[in-house]
Amino acid sequence: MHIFSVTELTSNIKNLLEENFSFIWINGEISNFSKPSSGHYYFSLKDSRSQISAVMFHGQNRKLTFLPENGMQITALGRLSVYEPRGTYQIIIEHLEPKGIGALQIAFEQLKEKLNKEGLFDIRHKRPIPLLPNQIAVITSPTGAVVHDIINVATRRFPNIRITIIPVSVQGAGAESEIVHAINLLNSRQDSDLAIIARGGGTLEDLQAFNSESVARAVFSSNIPIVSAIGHETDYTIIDFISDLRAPTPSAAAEIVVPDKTKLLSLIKEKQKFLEVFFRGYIDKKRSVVTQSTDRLIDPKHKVQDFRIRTDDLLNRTIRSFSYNTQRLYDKLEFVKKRLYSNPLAVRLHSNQLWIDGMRANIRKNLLNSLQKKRSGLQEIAGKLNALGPVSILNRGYSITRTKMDKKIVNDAALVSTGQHLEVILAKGMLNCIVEGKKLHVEEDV
Amino acid sequence: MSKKTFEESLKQLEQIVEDLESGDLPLEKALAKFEEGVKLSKSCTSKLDEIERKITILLKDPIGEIDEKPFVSDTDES
Amino acid sequence: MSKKTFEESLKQLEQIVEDLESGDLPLEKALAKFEEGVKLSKSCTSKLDEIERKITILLKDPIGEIDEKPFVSDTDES
Amino acid sequence: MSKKTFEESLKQLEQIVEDLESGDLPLEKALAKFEEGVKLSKSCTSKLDEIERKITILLKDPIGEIDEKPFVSDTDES
Amino acid sequence: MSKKTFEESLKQLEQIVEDLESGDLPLEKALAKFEEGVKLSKSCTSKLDEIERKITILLKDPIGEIDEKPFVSDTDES
Amino acid sequence: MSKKTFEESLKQLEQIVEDLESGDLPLEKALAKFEEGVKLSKSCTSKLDEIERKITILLKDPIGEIDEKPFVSDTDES
Amino acid sequence: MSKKTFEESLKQLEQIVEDLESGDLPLEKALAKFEEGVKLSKSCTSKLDEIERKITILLKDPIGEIDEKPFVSDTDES
Repeated sequence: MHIFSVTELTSNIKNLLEENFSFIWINGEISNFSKPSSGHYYFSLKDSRSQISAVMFHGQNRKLTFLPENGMQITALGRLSVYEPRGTYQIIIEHLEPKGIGALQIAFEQLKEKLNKEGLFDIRHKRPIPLLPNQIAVITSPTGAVVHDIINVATRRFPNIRITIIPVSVQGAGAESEIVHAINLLNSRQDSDLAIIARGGGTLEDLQAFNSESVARAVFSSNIPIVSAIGHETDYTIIDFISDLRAPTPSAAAEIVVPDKTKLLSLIKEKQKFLEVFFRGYIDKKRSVVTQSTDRLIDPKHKVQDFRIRTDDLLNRTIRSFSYNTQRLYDKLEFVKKRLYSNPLAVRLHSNQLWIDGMRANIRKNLLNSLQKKRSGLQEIAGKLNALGPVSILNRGYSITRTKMDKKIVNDAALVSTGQHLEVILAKGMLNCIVEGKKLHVEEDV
Repeated sequence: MSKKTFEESLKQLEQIVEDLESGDLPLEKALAKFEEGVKLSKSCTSKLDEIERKITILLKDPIGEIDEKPFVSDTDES
Repeated sequence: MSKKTFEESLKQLEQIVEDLESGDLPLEKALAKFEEGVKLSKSCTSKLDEIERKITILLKDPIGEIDEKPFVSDTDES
Repeated sequence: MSKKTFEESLKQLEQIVEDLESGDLPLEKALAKFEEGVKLSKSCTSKLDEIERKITILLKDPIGEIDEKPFVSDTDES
Repeated sequence: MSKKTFEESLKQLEQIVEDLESGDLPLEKALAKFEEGVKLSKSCTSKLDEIERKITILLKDPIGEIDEKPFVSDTDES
Repeated sequence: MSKKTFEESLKQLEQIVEDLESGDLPLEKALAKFEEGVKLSKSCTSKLDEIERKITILLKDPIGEIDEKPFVSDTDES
Repeated sequence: MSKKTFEESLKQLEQIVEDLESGDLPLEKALAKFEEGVKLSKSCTSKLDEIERKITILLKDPIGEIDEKPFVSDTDES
C-alpha cells in the first residue's frame, strides 16, 4: 500500500483536478463578493447544497459589461485550480455572464470544445498576417455598414490599397455555405494575401454561420490568412478562435490589417534617416580615427635635424682635432726647424774662425816677438863689436896702413918699398896710396 | 528583390539598422549594410507606392463564372 | 591597398604610429614607416571620401539603383 | 656607403672623431681618418638632405596619390 | 723619405738637431747632419703643406658645401 | 791636407802655436812652423768658407723656401 | 854662409866679439875678426829683415802659396 506524503497527494489532486476541469461552464449564485485594490474579483459560487471559491482576475473582469453582485445568478466559464500550500481549490473564471444560456449556447460550447480538442485553436496553426497585403479580400455582405466601414478605414490608412470583396450572406440559411465557398474561392484565386471575414453585431442566432463547423473548418484550412471581425467586441464566435487574428469589430479589422501608409512611410524614412545619420557619423568617427592616427604620425624631421646637428658637430670635431694635430706637428716642426736653422754649426763655424784667426795672430805675434828678440840680441852684439873695433883710435887721427896686396899692417917703413901700393884706413874712409919715399926713422918732433 | 515581400524588406531593413547600431562593423561591411539598407528603404517606399488602388467585387455572372468588377459602395454613390 | 580592408589599413597605420612613437627606429626605417604611414592615411582618407561620395549619390538617387545611373545626370536631376 | 645605414655611418664617424681626438695617430693615419671623416660627414649630410626632401614631398602631396604624380609638378602645385 | 712616416722623419730631425746642438760632432759630420736635417725639414714641411692643401680641397668640395668654414680659422676658434 | 779632418788641422795648428810659444825654435824652424801655421789657418778658413757657402746654398734652396731667413741673422738672433 | 843657421851666425859673431874683447889679438887679426864680425852682423840683420818681409808677404798673401820664393836668393841680394 502506497503511503502518500501530503505534498505528493496534493500534487496528485492538483493534476487530477486541473486536467479534468480545465474548461468548464458552471451555474451558481455569487456570494461573498469582494474587489480589493488589485482589481481581481474574489467570491463564492453556491447553490442550495454546495459552494466553491472563485476568482476572476483583472485582465478578464475588465471585459465584463456588468458588475457582478451578491445573489446574482451567473453562468461562468473557467478552470479549476489547486492552491497547494493550503490544499484548497478554486475556480478561476475567464468569462462570466448572467445565467440563462440556450441550446445554441450549448452547441456553441460543444463545438468549441470539440474543435479545441482537435487542436484547431492552437496558436501554431495561426498564419502570420502580412504587414502590407497586396490585396485584401473582404468576405462579407456587399451591402451595409460593415463593408463600407472596412473600405473607409482601409483607404484612409492606405489610399492605394487593393481590396476585393467576396460577397456573402452573413446570416440566414445560405450563409454558412456561401462563406465556405467564399473561403474556397479566396484560396483558389490566390490573388489576395489576406481575407477579412466580417459581420456586424447580432444575437447568437444571428452569428450562427460563424459558429458552424463547416465555416470553422474552412477558415482553418484556408491557406490565406483570415482575420475574423464578427459582431461587437464582446461577441465571440467559433471562427474567432480559429481565425489567424480576431478583430473586435470590422473597422478594427481594417485598422489592424491595413497598415497606415503614412506611418510606414515615415517609419521607412526614419530608418533611412537613421541609416544616413548613423553612417555619416560612422564615417566621421572613422575619419577622426584616421585623423588622430595621422596626427600622431611622427614626422622624422626633428630626428633628421638632431642628426644634422650631430653630424655637423662631428665634422667640426673632425676638422678641429685634425687641424689641432696638424697644428701641433707644425709647431713642433717649426720649433725643430728653428733649432736647426739657428744652427749651432754656424756658431761653431764662427767660433772656429775666431779661434783660427786667434791662432794665426798668435803665430805671427810669436814669430815677430822672437824675431824682435833676435834682432835686439844681434844689435847688442853688433854694438859690442863696433866698440871693440879700431874706430875710436882712428877718430883721434890715427890711421892704419897696410899693404894692399896682403893687407899686412905696415908698422916699419923698412918693410915697404917705394912705389908700393898701400892702404891707409882713416876714421872715415880709406886712402889708396903709393909710396913715394921713405924714412926709416921718424923725427922726434913728428 | 522582387521576391521579397515588403515585410521581409522592412524586417531586413530593421535588422540592418540593428546590426549597424549594435556594434562596430568594419567599414566595408558597414558600407555594404548601409547600401543595402538604403536600397531596402527605397524599395520599401516604392513598394508602398507600387500598389494600384483598386476596389473590386467578385460577382457570379449568369453562367456562374466569377467576374471581378469594380465595387461601388452604396455610400459612395450617395 | 586594394586587398586590405580599411580596418587592416587603419590597424597598420596605428602600428606604424606606435612604432614611430617608440622612437627606437633607425632613420631609414623611420622614414620608410613614415612614408608608409602617410600613404596609409591618405589611402584611408580617400577611401572614406570615396564612400562619402558614394553615400551622397546613393541618397540622392530616387530609386537606389546606383550602378545603372551615371553620376552626373543624377546630380543634375536633384 | 649605400649598404650602411645612416646610424652605422654616424657611429663610424664618431669612432673617427674619437680616434682623432685621442691624438695618438700618426699623421698619415690621421689624414686618412680625416679624409674618411669628412667623406662620411658629407655622405651623412646628403643622406639627411635626401630624407628631408622626401619628407617635404610626402607632406606636400595634396591628394595622396603619391605614386602617380610626377615629382616636380607636385611640388609646384603646392 | 717616402717610406718613413712623418713622425719618424720628425723624430730623426729632432735627433739631428740634438746631435748638432751637442756640438760633439766633427765639422764634416755636422755638415752632413745639417744637410740631412734641412732635407728632412723641407720634406716634413712640404708634407704638411700638402696635407693642408688636401684639407682645403676636401673642405672646399662643393658636394659637402663646407667651404664657408676655412680650415685655419677653425683651429683659431678652438 | 785633404786627408786630414778639420779638427786634426785645428789640433796641428794649436800644436804649432804651442811650439812657437815655447820660443826655443831656431829661427828657420820657427819660420817654417809659421808658414805651416799660416797654411793650416788658411786651409781651415777656406774649409769654413766652403761649409758656409754650402749652408747658404742649402738654405737658399727654393723648394724649401727658407731663403727669406738669412743664415747669419738667424744665429745672431739666438 | 848658406849652410849656417842664423843662430850659428849669431854664435860666431858673439865668439868674435869675445875674441876681440880679450885684446890679445894682433891688430891684423883683430881687424880681420872685426871685419868678419861686421859681415856676420850684416848678414844676420838681413836675415832678420828677410824673414820679416817673408812674414809680411805670408800674411798678406791671399792664397797662401809661399813655397815659390827661395829663401837663399833673398839673402844674396842684400
